[in-house]
Amino acid sequence: MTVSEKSADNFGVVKAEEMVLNMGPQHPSTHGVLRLKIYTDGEIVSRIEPHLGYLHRCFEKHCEYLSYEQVIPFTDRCDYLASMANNHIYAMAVEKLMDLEVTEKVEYIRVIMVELQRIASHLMAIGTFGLDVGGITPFTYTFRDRERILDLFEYTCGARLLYNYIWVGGVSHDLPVNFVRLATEFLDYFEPQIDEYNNLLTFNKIFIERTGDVGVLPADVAINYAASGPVLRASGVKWDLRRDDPYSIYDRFDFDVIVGDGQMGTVGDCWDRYYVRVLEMRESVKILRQALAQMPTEGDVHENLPKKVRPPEGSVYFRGESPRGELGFFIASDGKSKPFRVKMRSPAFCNLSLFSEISEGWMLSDIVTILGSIDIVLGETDR
Amino acid sequence: MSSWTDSLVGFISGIAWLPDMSAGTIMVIVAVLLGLPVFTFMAVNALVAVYFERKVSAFMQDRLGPMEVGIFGFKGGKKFWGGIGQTLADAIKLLVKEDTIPKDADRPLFILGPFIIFGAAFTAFIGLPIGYGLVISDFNIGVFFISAVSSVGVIGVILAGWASNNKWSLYGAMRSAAQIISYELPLGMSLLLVVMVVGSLQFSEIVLWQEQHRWFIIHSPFTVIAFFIFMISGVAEVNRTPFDLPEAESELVAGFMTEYSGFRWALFFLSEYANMVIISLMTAIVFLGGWLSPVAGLLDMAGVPAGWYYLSGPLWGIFWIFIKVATLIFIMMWFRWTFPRMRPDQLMYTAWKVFIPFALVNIFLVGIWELIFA
Amino acid sequence: MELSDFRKAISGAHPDALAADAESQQWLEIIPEKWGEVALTLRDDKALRFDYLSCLSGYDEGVDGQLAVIYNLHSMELLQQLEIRVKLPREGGRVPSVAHIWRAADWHEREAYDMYGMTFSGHPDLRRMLLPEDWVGHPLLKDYETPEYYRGIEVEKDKRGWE
Amino acid sequence: MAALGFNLIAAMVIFTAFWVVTTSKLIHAAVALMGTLFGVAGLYVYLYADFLAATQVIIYVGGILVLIIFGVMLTHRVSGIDTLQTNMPNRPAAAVVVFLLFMGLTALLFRTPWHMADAAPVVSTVEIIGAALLTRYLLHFEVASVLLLVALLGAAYLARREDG
Repeated sequence: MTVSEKSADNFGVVKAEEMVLNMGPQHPSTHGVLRLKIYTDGEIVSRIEPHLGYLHRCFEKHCEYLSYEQVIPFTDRCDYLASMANNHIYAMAVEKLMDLEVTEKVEYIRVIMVELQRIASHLMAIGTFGLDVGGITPFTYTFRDRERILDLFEYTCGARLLYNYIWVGGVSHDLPVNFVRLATEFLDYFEPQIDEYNNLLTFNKIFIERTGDVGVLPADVAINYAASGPVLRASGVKWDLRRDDPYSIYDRFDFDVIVGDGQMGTVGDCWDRYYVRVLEMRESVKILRQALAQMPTEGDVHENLPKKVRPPEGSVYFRGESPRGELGFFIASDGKSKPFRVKMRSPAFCNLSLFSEISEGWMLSDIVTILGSIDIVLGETDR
Repeated sequence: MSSWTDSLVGFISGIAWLPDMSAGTIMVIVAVLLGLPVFTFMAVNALVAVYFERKVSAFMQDRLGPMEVGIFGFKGGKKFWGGIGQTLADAIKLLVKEDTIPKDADRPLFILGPFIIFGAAFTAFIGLPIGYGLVISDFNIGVFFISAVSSVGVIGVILAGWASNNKWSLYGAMRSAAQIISYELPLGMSLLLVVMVVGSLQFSEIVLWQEQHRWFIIHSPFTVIAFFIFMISGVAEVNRTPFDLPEAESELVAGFMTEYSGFRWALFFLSEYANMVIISLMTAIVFLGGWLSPVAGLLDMAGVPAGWYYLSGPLWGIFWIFIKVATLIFIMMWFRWTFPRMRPDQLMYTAWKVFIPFALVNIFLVGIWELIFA
Repeated sequence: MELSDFRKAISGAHPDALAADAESQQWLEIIPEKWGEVALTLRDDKALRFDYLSCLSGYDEGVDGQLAVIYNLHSMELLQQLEIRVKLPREGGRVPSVAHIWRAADWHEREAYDMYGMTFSGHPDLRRMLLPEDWVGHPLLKDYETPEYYRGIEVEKDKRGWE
Repeated sequence: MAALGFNLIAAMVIFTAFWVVTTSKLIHAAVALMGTLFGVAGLYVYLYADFLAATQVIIYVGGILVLIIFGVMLTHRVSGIDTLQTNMPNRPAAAVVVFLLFMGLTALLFRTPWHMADAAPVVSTVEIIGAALLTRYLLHFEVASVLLLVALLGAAYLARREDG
């Protein structure tokens, strides 16, 4: 190579080179072990390629070797921030396959647990979202309150994160004494706290500048990508499986479905996705108050537990609203004691698939914001 | 105006039993004698400020902060003083930690980077007074000197980021360069307005003017704006939240210091806290009356005879200036623990489209104000 | 609309798309060659409007059976649901990709390919989704044998407490 | 001792300047340039031109050098630290120019009548510089500012041209 060729190599094409950044698998803001291959032009991101699978634990293969009840602890570990919801929906899917009814009290206990779990999960989501845009204090605030919910769970079933609480046909323990009082106390304490988060983070000018109008997800794109949960609702689609496809006893409660209204920018921006979660916590509190008031005190939670979980041949696709969106279980049975096929339709998996679509053209800082607003749990996307 | 350098030079050349020395030799001795306390001050400042920051953040976040490590058996219990030895332990840890240099890093520049940053912060202390004559050297271009010296630090940041051969570091370095250059302008312009009124670049002159007239923050409505511009730009200059983009941990891992460890990392840390003190000292001197007592001024206004209070002597001066500095540093910490971080383009927008036009108009308006009222 | 109505609607638009399936089944079986067209009809037909692909699962009927892809569709407009199955042979099975119709199918199809090895023709970027790119075999097949080694590391076969 | 300090600074200026032109890494050249600029600032201090020295640091080190390093970083691949010296083909021409320049400067050095200051140095140079800039050299000062404005506009035009 001659000198002039070399210099042409160096100076011939004076053009900003595309830089490839490897964000993750170990990075503070990928919420786990997600690897993003980011093609950048300066600070502007031109393309993103997510690489999944760093937390793949063969959930679906394991299910083929386990009996139906043994799968429940594995569902815990999928979305480990909303284990109750996973338990609940899996148990209901198997119950539907078996045509099994559960008692009224069990239904109420399940709804109470799942709604508490929804609050806990949303607290985590908004706290870490604050962390993603650079505010550290909201995170500690939300964790302080999430801790109290975990205390309630611990009081109920002994576990704080992975509960294995909701079983096929019932729940593992009855509610402990005083649970209703403690839960009510928590709700009374918690509701004013939401205003505190709003003061600290939601209506902060810098926060609005960082999240409003950023990463806008139009409703049709959201539906085409099968987005669900707060991500879909923030785009203005009034769709909540608890109301629109009621399962369990959700049709007995009075609550609103929160949709994004573009208060701080465009409908479907990061701020909307964040704020939908904040308001949903209020709705969960509403449901919880009704459920705690209506719940029958008498009854055995183990009454309907089947001796042996052996559903008849057939298959079922059952879906429910986990904190992250539509969590579905496709279960096929061949009449034996182990499921023939379990497929978990995880909401975060679908929500993450639209991430590169809405984040192209934004700056590197916004990538972190958008990823945080989608609120993924890698245990669930990778299974 | 006397300074520590002048007095020490006078003192050393006055000692009879010493052999005759040239002025240069004496200057070297004096430089060492004065440099050591500055270095000690920076180190101690970082220790105290880090502890303070942890406790402040813990207080704001409804938790306790460091509680376990004590000094000489004193742990402080569950009070504010709990875990008093934590930062000392951290400092020792940093000093004995393995110092890694990445294989593909540009070794000389990688080593040089933190020293440039530290050197810039260190040198700035030469010109900063904490009282009448309580200064290492009272330059007649003091304000200008500090601006000049602090503009050098950015080179260290860029070098550190570039030499690490890490893309996150490079991003941090580029952001930092753009940020610091941008915010130097509003910072300088806000100072300019004070310089214009006083007619001197000397810190002691500026304080003297404030003693004879009034503090600059209440000089005119425009200086209030200038104070805020200066304060916020100062926060941006020292790379603290909401302007901590060069080291944004949620985006760039740790920005330009990602690859650093041990002592070199500690140098970054020392400089960051030293820079906080420098900016706060400058703000206090230029806008908040330096070592002047706020109480004395208030009592004066209330008509209390001067003999009734003893709150404005030289020692009180040191007390007052440190109270002001501590308050300003606390405000910076307050920012950090409550605000989210800005985005690079918003940062540039704030500097170029908000602060600089305001600062320019400010200079003009203060000029008119002076023409009318002075 | 009921399942029988869906069946009528599809057989009206695409006469030979439906595989012969029993009336008792809760799903419609489409033959693979026709699936691309049927999917378009399902999304665009005024009476169907299945705009939301809830779930896409790969499925293996067993060593003697066939592979299948199961689509759980949902319509946001008309609030109706439908399950579609497309069966294909175990070896060299091909099924048209629907990633351009429902973008949600993109990752799901990659996952199904990853786990079952069927090819989705027309998929923009058919790579492994969850497993490493150099993994051998498709683990959710019923005749899958766990490899002895992966990159020279022994794969653990200890199944105590499992069976 | 004063002479020793001066000699040290002068040596630093020459050494770093030499480094600037001989190193094959652009970024090292930029860092060496920092040493040169600092050294020159130090020489100004010896001339009792403290304001000028601070200006030298704030403008050349804090401004122009940062931009140079910035430019080097932006136009080159990050992965490769080594950058290539590209002015090799111009060596003979450069040698002629450098020789002529050297001769000219040497001639200048010997022809200048150097004065030793006999009066005490001026305490504050700020006022003198300010007054000179706004009276005697006002035209030059204004022309320079117009030039800078034109440069600024040109840069903005070049930067925005791609957007159309």
